Amino acid sequence: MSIKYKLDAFEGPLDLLLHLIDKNELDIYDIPIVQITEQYLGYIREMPQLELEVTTEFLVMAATLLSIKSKMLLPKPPVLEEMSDLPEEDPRFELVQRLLEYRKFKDLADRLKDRELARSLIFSREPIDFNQYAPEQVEDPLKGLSLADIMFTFQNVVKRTIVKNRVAKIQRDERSVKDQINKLLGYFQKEGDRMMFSAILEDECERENIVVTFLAILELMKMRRITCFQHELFEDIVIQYRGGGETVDGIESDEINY
Amino acid sequence: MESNQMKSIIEGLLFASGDEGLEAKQIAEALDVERSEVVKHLRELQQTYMVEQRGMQIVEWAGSFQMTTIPEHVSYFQKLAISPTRASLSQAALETLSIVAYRQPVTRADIEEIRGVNVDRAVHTLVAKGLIQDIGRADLIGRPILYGTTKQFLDYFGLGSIRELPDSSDWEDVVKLEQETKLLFERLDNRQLTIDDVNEK
Amino acid sequence: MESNQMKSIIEGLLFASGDEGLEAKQIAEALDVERSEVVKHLRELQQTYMVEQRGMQIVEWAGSFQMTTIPEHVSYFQKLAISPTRASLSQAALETLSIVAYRQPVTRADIEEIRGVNVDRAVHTLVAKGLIQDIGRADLIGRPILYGTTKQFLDYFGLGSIRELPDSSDWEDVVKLEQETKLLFERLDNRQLTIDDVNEK
Repeated sequence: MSIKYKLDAFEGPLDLLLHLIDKNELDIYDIPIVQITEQYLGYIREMPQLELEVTTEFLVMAATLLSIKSKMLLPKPPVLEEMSDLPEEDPRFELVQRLLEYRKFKDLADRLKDRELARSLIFSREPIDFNQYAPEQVEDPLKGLSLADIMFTFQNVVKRTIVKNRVAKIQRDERSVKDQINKLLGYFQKEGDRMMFSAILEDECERENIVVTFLAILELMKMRRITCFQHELFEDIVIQYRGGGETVDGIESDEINY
Repeated sequence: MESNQMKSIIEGLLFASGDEGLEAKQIAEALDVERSEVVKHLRELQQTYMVEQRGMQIVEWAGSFQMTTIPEHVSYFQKLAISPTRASLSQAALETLSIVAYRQPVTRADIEEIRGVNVDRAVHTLVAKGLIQDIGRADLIGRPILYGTTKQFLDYFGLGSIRELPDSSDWEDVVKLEQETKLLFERLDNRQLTIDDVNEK
Repeated sequence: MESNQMKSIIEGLLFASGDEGLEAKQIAEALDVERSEVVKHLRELQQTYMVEQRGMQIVEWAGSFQMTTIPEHVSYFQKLAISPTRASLSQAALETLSIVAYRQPVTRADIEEIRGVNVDRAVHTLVAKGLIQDIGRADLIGRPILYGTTKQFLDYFGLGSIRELPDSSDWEDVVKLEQETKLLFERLDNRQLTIDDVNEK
């Protein structure tokens, strides 16, 4: 059995840890962290290239385990009395809480699975067509709906689909925010201290450019180079230049260089 | 098999088989008993339903046995049909309708791909309500039905043609824009963190 | 109206409504009687069906009464190919769903914290299947969506109300859960009519 297959069988790092605890018949309240970390890392090391996100989730837990392990190695204060539960200072405390919580929901998920099975054995029948009994004046099935409802419903459905199919697509920036800031500062020098947002966008119909322009304005606001006003929601934004020269050099330039 | 148990199973089969009904032979095969025995039980069930004034009846029609409603209950079905608690269009139907409106002509499979769930029922409802209709066949394997909206749909919204629907491509763009903006803002967020760090020092 | 007659009509209405089911309130309106009277008759019918070993049963799911098949008969339905098949939920979906069910209202981040993995896909699947839904926004940065279970969730697992969830009786936060659920149901208004039952008790 390949390791990939093995990891696919787990719902995540917590699931893998619970599996290791069960397999080794360990006490969840007193996990031998050295042993468990070793076994856990064994799985991770042989992990083939899974999806980046999945890999990250398993690696974050590996880091957590290693950090706990190193804390466990620090000298401990003398134990005053026997304690059954882990004291909060124990480096394992938080992890154990998470494991217990996750295990609880895993059990509940099993219960739901049983119910799902039981329910799947029962079914009913298609209802009769009640419309045939509706009086002569058949109420229009579209009553109460507007075109906007149709449109928004479609929008939501499409949105769901797009989110489902979304692959992280990041286009190469055609223009950097820094360039745009400099361009805007140039405008103020030439056209005066006050400009409308819509006027700036007149030749910026590309979606990417609109967003870059907007980011540039936000950066300029943060640098206190401009102030923005808007009388009402969706009204045009008035941009007031506050002075300070035509270029942005010096300390800020690194932060806006994107 | 005990007689009572067999009657109970036959009753359940009739209930679940819906409008198509079942032939005595089919039931006999499922129960692995003689057809004559099944017929005997069916007759007894018919009798019991009548004598005990059950809410359904068992009818024999074209060789099939069916469990159906009772004509005397029609006035109550009418009340349910106009009951305000009966939503005229379910969410599933509304979503399906919107997809047909904007993407027509579409096949059932197209709709399922967008909604991610089986849409047989919703399509059936919309056809029954006269909001969408069969407008041809797709040039694909199996020649699936293509659906489009009906005149009733246009009339209700006072549209001359489907081209008068609010432009959906605008909306799809808005959705895409939202997502891209989000990505950019995520980048901006990261930048802001470093700026704050710098300022603090 | 005579009691026997009323029972017969209720039986007929349940049969006719099939898997849509009917709320006691809807039946009461159709019959023009008190809701409590309908509930009384429904309970008696449930009892009779059991005692007389009928081929169907009357269940109460998500506040609606439904006439359904009996689980013991499933093998006969399979032989006749009249039992619908449905895909079962993945482990990821079930874990996510159990967190939403017991902790609602919850954000995506809450679920991720417990499961320790990204839950985008599981949440999307559950929303698409109509088992969970957006029930508001959390008062947090970014105003994240709060999720709760739907009426369809109760139907999918054959639950009368959220209180019938497995283990919920010895659930530590059961009181809190009930209060939140009640609030949730009030917000969802018509869609979750089990609130009637809650109020009644």
